[in-house]
Amino acid sequence: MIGPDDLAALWVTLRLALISTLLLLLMGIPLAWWLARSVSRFRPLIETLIALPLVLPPTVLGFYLLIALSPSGFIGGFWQAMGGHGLAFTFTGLVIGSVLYSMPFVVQPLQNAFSAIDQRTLEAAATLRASPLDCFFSVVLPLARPGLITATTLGFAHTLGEFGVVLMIGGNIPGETQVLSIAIYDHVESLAYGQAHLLSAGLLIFSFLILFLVYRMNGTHLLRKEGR
Amino acid sequence: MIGPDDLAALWVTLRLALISTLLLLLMGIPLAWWLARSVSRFRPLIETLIALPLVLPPTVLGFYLLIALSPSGFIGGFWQAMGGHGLAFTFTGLVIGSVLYSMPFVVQPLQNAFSAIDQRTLEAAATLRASPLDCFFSVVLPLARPGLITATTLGFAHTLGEFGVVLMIGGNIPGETQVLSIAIYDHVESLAYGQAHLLSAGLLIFSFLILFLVYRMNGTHLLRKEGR
Amino acid sequence: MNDALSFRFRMPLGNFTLNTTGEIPISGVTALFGRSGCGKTSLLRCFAGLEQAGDAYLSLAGECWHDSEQGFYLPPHKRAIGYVFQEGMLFPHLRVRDNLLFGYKRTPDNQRSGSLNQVVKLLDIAPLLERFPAQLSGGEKQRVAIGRALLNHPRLLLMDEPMAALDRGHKREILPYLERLHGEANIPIIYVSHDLDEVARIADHLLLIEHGEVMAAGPLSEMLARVDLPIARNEEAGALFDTQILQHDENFHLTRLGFAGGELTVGWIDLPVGERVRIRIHAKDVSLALDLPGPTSILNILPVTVTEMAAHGRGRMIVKLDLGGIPLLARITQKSQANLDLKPGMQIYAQIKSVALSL
Amino acid sequence: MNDALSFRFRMPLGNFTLNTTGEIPISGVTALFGRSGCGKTSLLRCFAGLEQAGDAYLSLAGECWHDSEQGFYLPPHKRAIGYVFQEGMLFPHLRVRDNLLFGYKRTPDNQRSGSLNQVVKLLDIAPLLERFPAQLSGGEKQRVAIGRALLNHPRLLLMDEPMAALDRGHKREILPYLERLHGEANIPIIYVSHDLDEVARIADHLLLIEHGEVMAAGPLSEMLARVDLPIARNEEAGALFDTQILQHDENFHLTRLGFAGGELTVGWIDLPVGERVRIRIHAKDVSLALDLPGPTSILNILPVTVTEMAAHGRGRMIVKLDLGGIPLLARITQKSQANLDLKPGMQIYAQIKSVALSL
Amino acid sequence: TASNFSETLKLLAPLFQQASGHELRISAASSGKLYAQIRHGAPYDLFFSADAARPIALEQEGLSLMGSRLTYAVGQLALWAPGATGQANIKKRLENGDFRQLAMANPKTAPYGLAAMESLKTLNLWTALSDATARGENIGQAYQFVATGNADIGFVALTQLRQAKIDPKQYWIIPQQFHQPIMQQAVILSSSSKQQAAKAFLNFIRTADAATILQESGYQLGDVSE
Ligand SMILES: Nc1ncnc2c1ncn2[C@@H]1O[C@H](COP(=O)(O)OP(=O)(O)OP(=O)(O)O)[C@@H](O)[C@H]1O
Ligand SMILES: Nc1ncnc2c1ncn2[C@@H]1O[C@H](COP(=O)(O)OP(=O)(O)OP(=O)(O)O)[C@@H](O)[C@H]1O
Ligand SMILES: [Mg+2]
Ligand SMILES: [Mg+2]
Repeated sequence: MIGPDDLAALWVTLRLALISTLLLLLMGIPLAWWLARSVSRFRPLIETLIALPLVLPPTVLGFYLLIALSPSGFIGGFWQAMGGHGLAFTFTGLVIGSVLYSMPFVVQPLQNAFSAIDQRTLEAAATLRASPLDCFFSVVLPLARPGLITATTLGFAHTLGEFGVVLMIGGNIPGETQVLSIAIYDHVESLAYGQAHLLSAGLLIFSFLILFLVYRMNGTHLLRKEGR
Repeated sequence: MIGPDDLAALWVTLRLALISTLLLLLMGIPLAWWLARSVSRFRPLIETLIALPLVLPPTVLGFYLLIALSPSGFIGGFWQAMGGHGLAFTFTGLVIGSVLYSMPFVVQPLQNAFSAIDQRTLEAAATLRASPLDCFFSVVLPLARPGLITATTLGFAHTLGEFGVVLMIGGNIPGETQVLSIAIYDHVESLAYGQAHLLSAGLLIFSFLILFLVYRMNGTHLLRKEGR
Repeated sequence: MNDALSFRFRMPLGNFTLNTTGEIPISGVTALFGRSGCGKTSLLRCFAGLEQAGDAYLSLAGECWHDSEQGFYLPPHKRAIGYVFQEGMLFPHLRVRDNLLFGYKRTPDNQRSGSLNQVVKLLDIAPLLERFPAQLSGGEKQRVAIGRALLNHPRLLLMDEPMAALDRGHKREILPYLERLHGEANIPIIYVSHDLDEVARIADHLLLIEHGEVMAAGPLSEMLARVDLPIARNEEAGALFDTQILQHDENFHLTRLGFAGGELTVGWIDLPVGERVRIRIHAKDVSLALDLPGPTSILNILPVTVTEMAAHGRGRMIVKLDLGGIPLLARITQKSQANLDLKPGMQIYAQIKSVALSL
Repeated sequence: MNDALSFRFRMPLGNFTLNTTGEIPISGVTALFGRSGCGKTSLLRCFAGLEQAGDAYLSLAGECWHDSEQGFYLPPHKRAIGYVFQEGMLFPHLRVRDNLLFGYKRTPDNQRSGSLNQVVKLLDIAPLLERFPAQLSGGEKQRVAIGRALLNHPRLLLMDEPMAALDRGHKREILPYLERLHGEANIPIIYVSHDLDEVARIADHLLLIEHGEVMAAGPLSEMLARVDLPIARNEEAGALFDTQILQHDENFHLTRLGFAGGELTVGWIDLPVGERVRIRIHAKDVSLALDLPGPTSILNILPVTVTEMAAHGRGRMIVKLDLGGIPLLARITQKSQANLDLKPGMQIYAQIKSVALSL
Repeated sequence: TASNFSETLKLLAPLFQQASGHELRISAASSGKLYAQIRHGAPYDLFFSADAARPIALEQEGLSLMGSRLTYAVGQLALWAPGATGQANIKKRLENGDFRQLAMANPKTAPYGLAAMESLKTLNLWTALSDATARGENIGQAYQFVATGNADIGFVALTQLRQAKIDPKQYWIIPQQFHQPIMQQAVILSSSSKQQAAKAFLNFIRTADAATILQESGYQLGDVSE
């Protein structure tokens, strides 16, 4: 009942979710840190811009992204000038779309977690020979752990379920840009409810297990910190 | 160029976003508080269940919700037994769908913010005659302010942009369940790009202003707390 | 007992177990004294109702606050206590003013006594009212925390090292206020401190804690005069006297005090003649002489009888003296004891430097 | 100067401005002393490089750390300092062991000196190693914070009231270690404390701060002997003596010390004969007599000459005495001064209770 | 109504209102969604599907009024290549693979996609191209792929090209015999409370006025006898 296209879609989905989450964290962590510590007048502006993609329907966002990614568009033009080929209908394009759309879910929890860290704890680390970078990895990130986990799960889950943008800029090409969410959607649209149920159940169980494990681990950590 | 249907959609959207955000906060705040303070074995389970709707494509989630909301479904049946009419294709149904889908964006930032509050600060409030409820409003919520703002903006923005679920369970009925995101989508679909651009721009500017104001206010607050 | 805080707690805290039973008279200041980690904060938390686990019984003046056997537990916010936390615990989102008024606003009108202005003046924090806690120095935070607890109009004041970050100047202003507080408003105060000097100044009652257990308890004067307790070895060991003001010498700024065992001349005490005051004489400030000495700067030289002697490490000893029925302690070296050939029953003179008398 | 920490800071902090210039010798312990809110913590933060705003200059032994005119600023993590924060500031996500080792791990091998075990033993924190900071008592946190700073193998140790939450027992163990630390490893220590007694025990140098400015600075002995400073009014005012151990009396557990002005007998000092030790005599422990007294428990009675007298409030006065060229302070009442008719130049006897000598 | 018909429907609505006095409210979504909604009790009266399969399914499930099903229009597929200068040229480009990206609707979910696939099969190009085509969820997305320049050639609906007033030189109308006819059928739902009005509208669709609009929009007329 599950066809090879479905398996290919699963594979594309996992790759997309992993790569996007990784990129989201790589870009979101420094951005959130800057936002949490900055006193710049531009901070609220940038916070707003990050949250803005959220308010557009994904398909519409996808539509505008499609315009931007096209060879005459803002991003696509730049990409081609850099020697790239097309961006729309490629895996790379998908990643760009997912990252843009999921960014607020990653940046905001991280920013809150970073803001909550007492400046003096970082000063203590500095007096103990930790350079700012060292301090970031040995103090800031561990202290921001709950925020980091929220950011990762929201980013990951949202990329898994993301659909409107991906459908629009991905072009649903099997093995390349067809992700699981689209495959399920196709099954629903073409009245193949049985397959849709099966894939959905699979996705749900898989996600359930991952999320459950993450939350379990996080829980024990919180308890240890609580003290009395 | 903007038709009466568009205005109706705008109105439905605003109502939906406001009501959903309100409900999200009303339900999310106690839930997040419980999750932040509980040592129950069920906590990770519930955290997982809340995040789970995220991983399904919105339309597919909408499809399952449709099944659940229909008179023979789980929620719809209960609703009818309680004397309600239909849920699917009504504004009420939309609200239910939006709330379910946006819940993780509201609960997780709140939960993180609540967890970060030092238990001893609450104890101090208790020794100062504040009942647990009083303490919650006078200490917990103000201290969780950044998390509260993140929860509200993510919840609000996501409801504004939400689309797949709404289209599926709402049925795109003008004046009743057609929201702005669907209206824009329709315009794009029917090649009325001009109208789509106009509505999108309006939505973006409106959201930009709201978000910017919120982030500006939040920013000054953070600065005050920082000290040196 | 009806005029006491009676308690029994048996609570596990990690490896540590609090296992205490006792009674604290509700009139006056009771000091909790003991080494770091002995369980002082834990006991205070039990009084406040912040610890619930384990076996617990607590009643204030006959009114039950906690009885785990009966399943009764009065939550902290209904206890009308004032708690000064060891680590401040100000509300970071509120200005100093609102921190101070937090409990005040929640106190029924008819229970309010002190006013904001009064407390602000006492604690010298007027310039800080509009600041946030993050903008205060360590000692300033501590003073605000004290003020917040005072303005809660407590029936029981629990203070966990409230003066640890304060200089002597501020201490000297706050301590008499606390004394008056328990005196006038009859608010029992339980006071954790490492500083025996501070304890001796304001405490009436002492609870010695060791490894989570009450090792000894009793009126401060008795406890300080006991030569068998570890505090006797302390620099601050000494005797307490309840005296009455007899006369003021305005020329030399001195005050003459009378007590059962005789008279003492001390630095000026700003109270009317006839008032009762309690003074303390450190054992280390008392020297002994066999004969009445010649001209000396020491104003107080009193005839005493040696009653008891206890050597304790490092060549020192504590001599307990009888001063007309009242015990007085002197710390001398073992060599001096040998030189003077001191023995219980001997009639000698105790020389007390008047300025060493502490109020 | 090449063997000093030279500084100049002019920094605004809210309404408050730190405006200090000075030099601190890098050999020994320098105490920062002043009322709550006077700017002690702020100054310490400037030394650590935690404040950057405003006009600043700082150099340690000729090596520049901060010079805002030249635009030079060495960040804290490159300064190799140890900082004990007033409020602990342990890392909440790390166990005590990892808190202690945080700086240790980041120290180049060849700069490491003390070991974890040594510090753990000194601070009596062995049972706490596997706990998280939230599971410690107030004093335990403070001890871990001290240990963490010591294990950073600092070139400069900055301590902000490190002992405020510690009982005398623990203080008595830690203070000598700090003394040895600066003695052996030649690590300069800057020490904020409200407790003049504690300061007098370990400090060599004193910086008096008032309203953000250095009000007076100098060697501790000079500062304590000055009758014009507010500390003279303090209970702890007194004189410092550098002495040498002459002889031990094992019977009575006493030690005889020699100095330029004569000899003193004090409680046993556990150091070999010939060692130099510094002792301190509180002004309040010195009484004066016109004639050599008869048999008394006071072991040290020395002939002195009155050199200076200053009355200060409340009927008291400070008398400065010359003891063979060395200044000694005595606090007496104005009445005693009148009784004895004391005048500069008079030859009298100072009675010092040996047990009141503090090491 | 299926999204791709909603624009035409909007042209028809005022005429129908004038003629009958009934007001039309249009709810547009993909046929698959509408079908799922109808099965779960959507309060619609008429269902204009973009295919025949779903109306037939509804009829079999007894959710539509027996005998109400009719083919209201037959869609026409076109291959659009912006910038092209003639139909022959466009066909050649397709056969030679002279394009970067070909767009079409998803054959699984959209009737136009199915028709595009069948046409490619007819031209013996399907095996070569099937993995390289960008597929829109529906014909609307296929159009957007081309319109935004991300695909330089694509199968779209003639109605869209007409509506956007695209120069006829830029597209090639695919001959009807290349694929099964794109029968767009409508049914009256049995749950409808306004069946009279619904019938009136289906009758209106067959009038000459309506037929003109349908043809101008790019549809062929349905085989009324069916
Ligand atoms: N962020 C700030 N905003 C405004 N004023 C501040 C700020 N931080 C400190 N101050 C003020 O600066 C002064 C000096 O503070 P500092 O912490 O150096 O005092 P301190 O001498 O260490 O006092 P304590 O003994 O109470 O710890 C205080 O009066 C304090 O109120
Ligand atoms: N959450 C916890 N887990 C394990 N042990 C704990 C916990 N909290 C406190 N303890 C231990 O309980 C003992 C008593 O702690 P408490 O805070 O009552 O001490 P204290 O007498 O107030 O000490 P201090 O004078 O240092 O503040 C300490 O040995 C401490 O290590
Ligand atoms: Mg404690
Ligand atoms: Mg300070």
